[in-house]
Amino acid sequence: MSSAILWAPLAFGLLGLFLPSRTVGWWAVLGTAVTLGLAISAALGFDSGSSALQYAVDEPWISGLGVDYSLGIDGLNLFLILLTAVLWTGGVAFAAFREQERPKTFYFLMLVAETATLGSFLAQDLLLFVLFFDLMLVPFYFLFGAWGHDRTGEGGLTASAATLKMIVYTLIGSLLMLVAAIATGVIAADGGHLTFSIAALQQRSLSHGSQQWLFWFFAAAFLVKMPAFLLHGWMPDAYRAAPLPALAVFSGVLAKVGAYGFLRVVLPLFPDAAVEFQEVILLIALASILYGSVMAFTQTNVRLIAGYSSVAQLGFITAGIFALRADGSDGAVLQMVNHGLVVAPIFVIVALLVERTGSEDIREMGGLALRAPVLAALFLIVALATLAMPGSANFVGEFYILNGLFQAKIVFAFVAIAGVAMSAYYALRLYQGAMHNRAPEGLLSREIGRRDALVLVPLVLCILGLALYPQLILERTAPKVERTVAKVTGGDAPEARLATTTPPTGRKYPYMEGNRPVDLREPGTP
Amino acid sequence: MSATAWAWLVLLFPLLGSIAIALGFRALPQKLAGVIGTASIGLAFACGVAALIGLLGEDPGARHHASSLWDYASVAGLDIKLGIYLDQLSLFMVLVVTGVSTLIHLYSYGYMQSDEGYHRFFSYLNFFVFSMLLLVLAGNFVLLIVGWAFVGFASYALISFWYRRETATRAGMKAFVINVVGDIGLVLAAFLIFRELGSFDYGTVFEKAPEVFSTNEWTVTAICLLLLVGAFAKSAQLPLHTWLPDAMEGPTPVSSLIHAATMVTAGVYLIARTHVLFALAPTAADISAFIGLATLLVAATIALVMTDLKRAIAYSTMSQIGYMVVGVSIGAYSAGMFHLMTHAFFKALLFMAAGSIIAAMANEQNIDRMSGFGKAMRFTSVTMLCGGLALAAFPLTSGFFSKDEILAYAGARGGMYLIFVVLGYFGAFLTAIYTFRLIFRVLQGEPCLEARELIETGHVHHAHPFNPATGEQEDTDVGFPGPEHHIAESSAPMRVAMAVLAFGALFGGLIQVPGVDNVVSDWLDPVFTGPVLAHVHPSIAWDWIGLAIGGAISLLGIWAAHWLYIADPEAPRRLETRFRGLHDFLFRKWYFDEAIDLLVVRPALAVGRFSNRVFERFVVDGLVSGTEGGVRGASGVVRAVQNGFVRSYALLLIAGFAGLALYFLLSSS
Amino acid sequence: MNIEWYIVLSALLFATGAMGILIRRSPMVILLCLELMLNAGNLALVAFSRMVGNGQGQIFAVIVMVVAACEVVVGLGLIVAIFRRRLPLNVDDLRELRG
Amino acid sequence: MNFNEPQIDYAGISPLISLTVGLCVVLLSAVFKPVRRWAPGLTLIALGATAGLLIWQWDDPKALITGALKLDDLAISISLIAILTAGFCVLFSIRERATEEAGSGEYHALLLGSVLGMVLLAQATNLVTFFVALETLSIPLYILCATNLRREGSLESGLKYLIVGSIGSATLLYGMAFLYGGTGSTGFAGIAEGIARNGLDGDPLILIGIAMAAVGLAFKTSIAPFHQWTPDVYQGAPTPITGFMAVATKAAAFAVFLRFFDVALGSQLDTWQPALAALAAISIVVGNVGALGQDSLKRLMGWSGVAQAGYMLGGVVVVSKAGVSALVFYLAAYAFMNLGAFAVIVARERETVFGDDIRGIRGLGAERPLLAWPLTISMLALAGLPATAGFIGKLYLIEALVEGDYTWLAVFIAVGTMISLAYYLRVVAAMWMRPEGERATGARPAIAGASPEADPVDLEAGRRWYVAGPALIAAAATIFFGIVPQPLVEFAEHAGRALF
Repeated sequence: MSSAILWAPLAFGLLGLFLPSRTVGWWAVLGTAVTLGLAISAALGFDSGSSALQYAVDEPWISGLGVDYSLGIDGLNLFLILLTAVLWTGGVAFAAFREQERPKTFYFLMLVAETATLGSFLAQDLLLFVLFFDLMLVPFYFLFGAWGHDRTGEGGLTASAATLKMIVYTLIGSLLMLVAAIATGVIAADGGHLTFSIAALQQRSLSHGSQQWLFWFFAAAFLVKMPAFLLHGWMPDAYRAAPLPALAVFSGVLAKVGAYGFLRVVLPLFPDAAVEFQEVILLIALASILYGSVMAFTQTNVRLIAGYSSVAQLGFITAGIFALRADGSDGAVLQMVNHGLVVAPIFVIVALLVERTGSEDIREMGGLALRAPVLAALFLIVALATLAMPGSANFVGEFYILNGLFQAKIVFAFVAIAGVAMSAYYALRLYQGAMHNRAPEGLLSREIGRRDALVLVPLVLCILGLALYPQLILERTAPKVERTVAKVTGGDAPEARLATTTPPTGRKYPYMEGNRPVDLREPGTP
Repeated sequence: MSATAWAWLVLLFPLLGSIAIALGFRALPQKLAGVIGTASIGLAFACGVAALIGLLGEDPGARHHASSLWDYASVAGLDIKLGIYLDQLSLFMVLVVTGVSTLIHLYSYGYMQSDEGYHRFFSYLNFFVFSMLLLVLAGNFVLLIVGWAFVGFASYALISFWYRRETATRAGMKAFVINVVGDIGLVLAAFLIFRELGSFDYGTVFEKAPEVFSTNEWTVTAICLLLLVGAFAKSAQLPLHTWLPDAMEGPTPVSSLIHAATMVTAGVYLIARTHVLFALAPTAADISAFIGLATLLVAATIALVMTDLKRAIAYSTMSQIGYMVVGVSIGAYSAGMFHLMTHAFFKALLFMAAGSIIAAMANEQNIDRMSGFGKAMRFTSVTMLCGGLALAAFPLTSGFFSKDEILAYAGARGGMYLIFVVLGYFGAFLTAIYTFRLIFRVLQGEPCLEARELIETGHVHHAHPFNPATGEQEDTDVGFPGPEHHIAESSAPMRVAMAVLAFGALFGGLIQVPGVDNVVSDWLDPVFTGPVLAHVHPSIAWDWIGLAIGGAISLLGIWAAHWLYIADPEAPRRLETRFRGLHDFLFRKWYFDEAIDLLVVRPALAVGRFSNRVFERFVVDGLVSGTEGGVRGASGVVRAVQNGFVRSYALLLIAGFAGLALYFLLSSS
Repeated sequence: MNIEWYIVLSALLFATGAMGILIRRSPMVILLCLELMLNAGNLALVAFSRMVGNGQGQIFAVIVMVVAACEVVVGLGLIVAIFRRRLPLNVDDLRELRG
Repeated sequence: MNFNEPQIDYAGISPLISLTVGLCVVLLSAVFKPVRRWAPGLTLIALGATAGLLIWQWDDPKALITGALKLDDLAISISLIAILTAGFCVLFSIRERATEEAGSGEYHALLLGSVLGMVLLAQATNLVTFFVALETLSIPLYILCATNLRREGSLESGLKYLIVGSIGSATLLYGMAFLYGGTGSTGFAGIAEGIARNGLDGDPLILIGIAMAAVGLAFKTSIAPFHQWTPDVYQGAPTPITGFMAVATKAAAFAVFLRFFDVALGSQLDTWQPALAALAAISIVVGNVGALGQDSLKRLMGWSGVAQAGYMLGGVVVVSKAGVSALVFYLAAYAFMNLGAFAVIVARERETVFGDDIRGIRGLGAERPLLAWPLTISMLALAGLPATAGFIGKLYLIEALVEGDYTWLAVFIAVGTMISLAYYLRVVAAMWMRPEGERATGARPAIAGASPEADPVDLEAGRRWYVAGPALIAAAATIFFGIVPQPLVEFAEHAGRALF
């Protein structure tokens, strides 16, 4: 099953190369749809109660190097895989409704990208993970560079320069991660049987010293990918260069891989380091939240508003993970899905706005709602979800994250929550700027087309559905997440355990069932 | 059918109405949309009554039920269910909200008829009622926050309903952001509650709180203060009130429903709802009481000089909510709720009357341009008078009883609470003045242009309307009453609604007359059994003395207004010139907007500009270009050494060898 | 007379060759200097083979001579070709390829 | 008088024989006009035969010629890589004007000679054979570089290579002399044993010997700071030869590098190991920064070659089986990546008037996907991106380094790779992304036509089987071994077992 999900897009992509250019777009849509179908069937067959790995595949791949081809689905990645499948279907369909130059190559790359992304979610072998993690970049390098927009006119970079900046920037992290990954395996094996299977590595504990530098090598990769504060230098140029269908899936999913990596790799393998550097990462996360928000409400380019807002959102997710509490991480996983589900529609909408106004500058838009009420309504829903309106699943995510943070490190929570207010401002500003007020001269708005609605409405329905029943995700992710976190707090991590069990004031009430680390330990860990 | 089932239906109907109208905004004929909108709220009211009957059948002590549909988000020890909590308090609110809403929907049905955004309006309005009911019925703090934010959004959507008005959109944004600040307060409070009590559920929390917290312990005080942030943002108490006057940009029914009758009183409800906690944190309660008092006075003074009809009424709303906040904070819970109800009646009514006049003035809201509508619009002016009397606490009107009950209670508590009595009566005096200032200036005097036209032709027909704030022409095709404006006189539904409310405003107070009957407190008191304060009861005698004083003061105020605006029309001018400074100070609303702009908005934008222009460019990009420059430099060096002279290559080779040999010799020896 | 002298001599030869390559511009002379360096190696080999007392060094030396010869041949060939192209016979002028 | 005839393992030396015979035949073919055109074919046959014979010897190590040569799996695998490269080179050389300049027969004979040298070098376990093989490898190359007599650059590169190269070999020779003097033996084993016997640890004589030997080898493998000939010679030489040199020379030189240091000087480990590691780091940095902003693709490949050599040296530094295997694997992958790239360069050289200038490949992606893809894949592979053999190769090397406690060198490789992206992707961008300035076109301006240096434009060059074929094969192999590396890994591990 996992293999089918993983390779379906690539297979379709390859076959697509031999089809006539007119049909290849629809073929690609079919491919993504099939993948989505597979993913959904996997989700239906998913045993929500257990934290165990399901649909596991494990074959030796390069026995000489101890690399295995091992995939699997569990609470951490189930919904991220679904998200990937959904967004890709939407993005590719959106692209298929429009003329693309060199369509064959375009869709081929899109599908390769999907396989790579799914791979990095599915991979259960450290090196396999790294491989897919790096591979994700390659197709997007071409998509952004060859189908992107040159911004030299606006004092920006050419598409190729922007995308070069992006790939070098992100590979800095991932190459260090490659070294670190290998080192992890070698050190853990220490002369014994060399393996990179994450599950196996969890059993072998690493020395504190090696954990420290390995932690940072991995963190570098993930923080750049998100991107986090100070490491986001590639984002503005890349986002302005990117073609919107590709950008929708890019910012919808790829950013999450970084956060996912923390949960999948860093917490289980370097628990001590995670505890030791908790504050540092939290500081970075806070900086991302505040800085991203502040930037978001001073930008005038709609892409960048969305871009910086995701910086802030990813800050929240990171903060949630490094609260090192079950609820924080639960919220983080939920929020990854939510953010993917809102940011992709945002970019679709941005594309529609640009088609209508011929500009990406919020100041040159306005008053579109009059002729496009439906578009306006959809946009409004997405915008409200973006600002984590209570009642949306995003709110639940943020609520869990902030609660975790509040109980673990109260000061950080107070700072972080300032970001919420700012998000309200920039999200509404984006909506109002486009939809309300007087329309600029000669701007003719028109209603969203049926076919675009076909892309947008399902995404919005997903948002609404989750808003009604976020438990759907929470209850499936919780078991695995709690186990992952317990690995950290259950280990030699006094302060973190303090954070998850009874609060300092020492009340006479039992606090959280989820918080008795002892029962949640991986079986067989000391 | 059980009471909770009816409660769920109360929630269901407005939601369905909203969705139905929204989806059918193209298909539904305009009238039908209005009917659906009004009917759904009517049904909600009916269900509310059904629930009431259900509860009446039970023993007063046991009239509280929790019911939940499904786990909303409960893992990792957080217990967040999609659940409601029905008791006398929430049901009381439900009835007030649905009742008033039904009438206002009816009013809107007529008032908005010539508006292009008719469907959108009713969809929003229904959604608002749904949110308000969710807020009221919520069974845990998370759902409360959800409802809290939903009403905030609804108010945003309706304030910027005429979204081509820059002023309207800006006001909407302001309202929304300030309300989000309030939400944050609530969220933090919820976290703290969860940290201490391990639950978000009302039942659990209120049951555990007394056992866990000792009185005035910092945690519970902190919780209450955080709750107050939320309450004050929503109820426009100082210093988070600035959004309310601007909110008058919205259509008048909105002002009447959201910004007078229901939403803005949510803060009062919140304090009453969490009275258990406030009882444990008297300090916080007192702080809230004093802020209420301050708001009451500040707002009243501003209302004295406002020339914008709706803004003036808005400030009076602030001031009246001040009374309620004082009430629920000092422990006069049922009195506060009672005032909430009566206020809902007469304030909604006042707005409706104002709306009718503003319609006649083609959205001109400046009272300097209004006069003599008394003759022109009989019905309107009569109803407005009823509302005004109630607001000014004219003896035997609803406001008369409810307001004085609060003050009497304060008096009964004695001690420092006497301050509330004194200043409360002073506030009442101001109230009477500004209320009748409006009434006299609008209804009396030489009929203005529009008034005369009404008298002569009997209907109003205007040229293209324009925005008084910016002077630009209104964009009637986004939904803005075009030439056809609707005034009470010309529209039956509006008249019905106003008549009913007028009745309520005049006689609503009679359900709670000291010594005669006390329906409200009988109904509500079981809820407030917990805290000691609830048992402080002013004696009947004190009550009547208070009432007498109140009546006298209100008459005094009305007389003063008469002297100022009828007897000696030049007097205001004189006073204004005499106390120029004071007048400007009040007219500029105590400079609150400017202060907030200076302290919050500008710094935030400055930071944004800094990070955009300086930080991003020099630090973030500097990081990149710095490394890039370094590498390029190195490349330059390497390529300079690669100079093409074969002999220099040889030299480097030999040098390299020498270096290597040297290293070997040194390292080995 | 002991081995050091031979080594010193060969070292001098080697250094001379290297120096020559560094200071002379004519390809011819440079080729000669290369010969010097190789022969320094040869001298060392022969001397050592005497010292060690096995023939390997001498065999090596003989082979090196052959190799040296080949190199010179190739070198001269190139010089001729360059001369044919009317290019200056000066290594410093051969720097079209650089950077 | 009795003559005890020497034990000659004909099977063992059969590859050498076949190459030598092939060489003579090809050379003679130049003499007889009618068969002159057969030279490439004959060369290919010779190479094929040799390859066959080598594979026949696979997995049965034997010492030849009284231990002067050792035909083990390391030797065989390296030889095979060299022969493969030579084969590609022959194909590229068809219609190459250098071939006509020098005469097809001579050209191919020289090529075979060089290959012979490589095969020898890969087996050399004795200073004498080592030196001889090295020269047999180099001297034909000096000539081949200069074969494009009409091009000044070609001559220049030939002469430079000759001069600097000879200095290199002279230094090497001198170092060998010292080692011989110190240990009294020319056999690697003998040297090792001699060092142990005479207790020569840290003896200046030996140390200088090692230093000189290291320089000589570093020179051949173009390790900085002995790399300077590389960019110039690569740019000047005829492109097929450049491709050949880039891969085969490195392979052979690294083979003997391994034998010489890991076997003969194994005991001196702690002396030379850090030094070589430092050299590796230096050449990673130098090579990568040098390649930035180069417009001549061949020159760019030269610089990148320096960097890649730095990576590979890591395999020598960690004296371990994993190191050897990683090195061999990387060399094999490197062969495919480079050949793919050079095939395209050859094609564009002949199709456009820009020669090997990067302008020559602008907009290739849209016009000639079949040419663009191989070059793209090669570049991505050289940059070490996943799903290519290059990634696995780097992974292998890094694993070896980490196991050998040289993690810092691994980090260097990572950093170097990052820099390398800047120039590898510049090539890719030129092909696929918006071409700024004019497109590369076959139609040549009149002026260019006048210049004697401009080669005749052959618009079909990129479609001819002997260019397109190799390009696609190389690209396919690069991808294939990136996804199914197992066979190549086993191949490399055999080689590893030969030494440890």
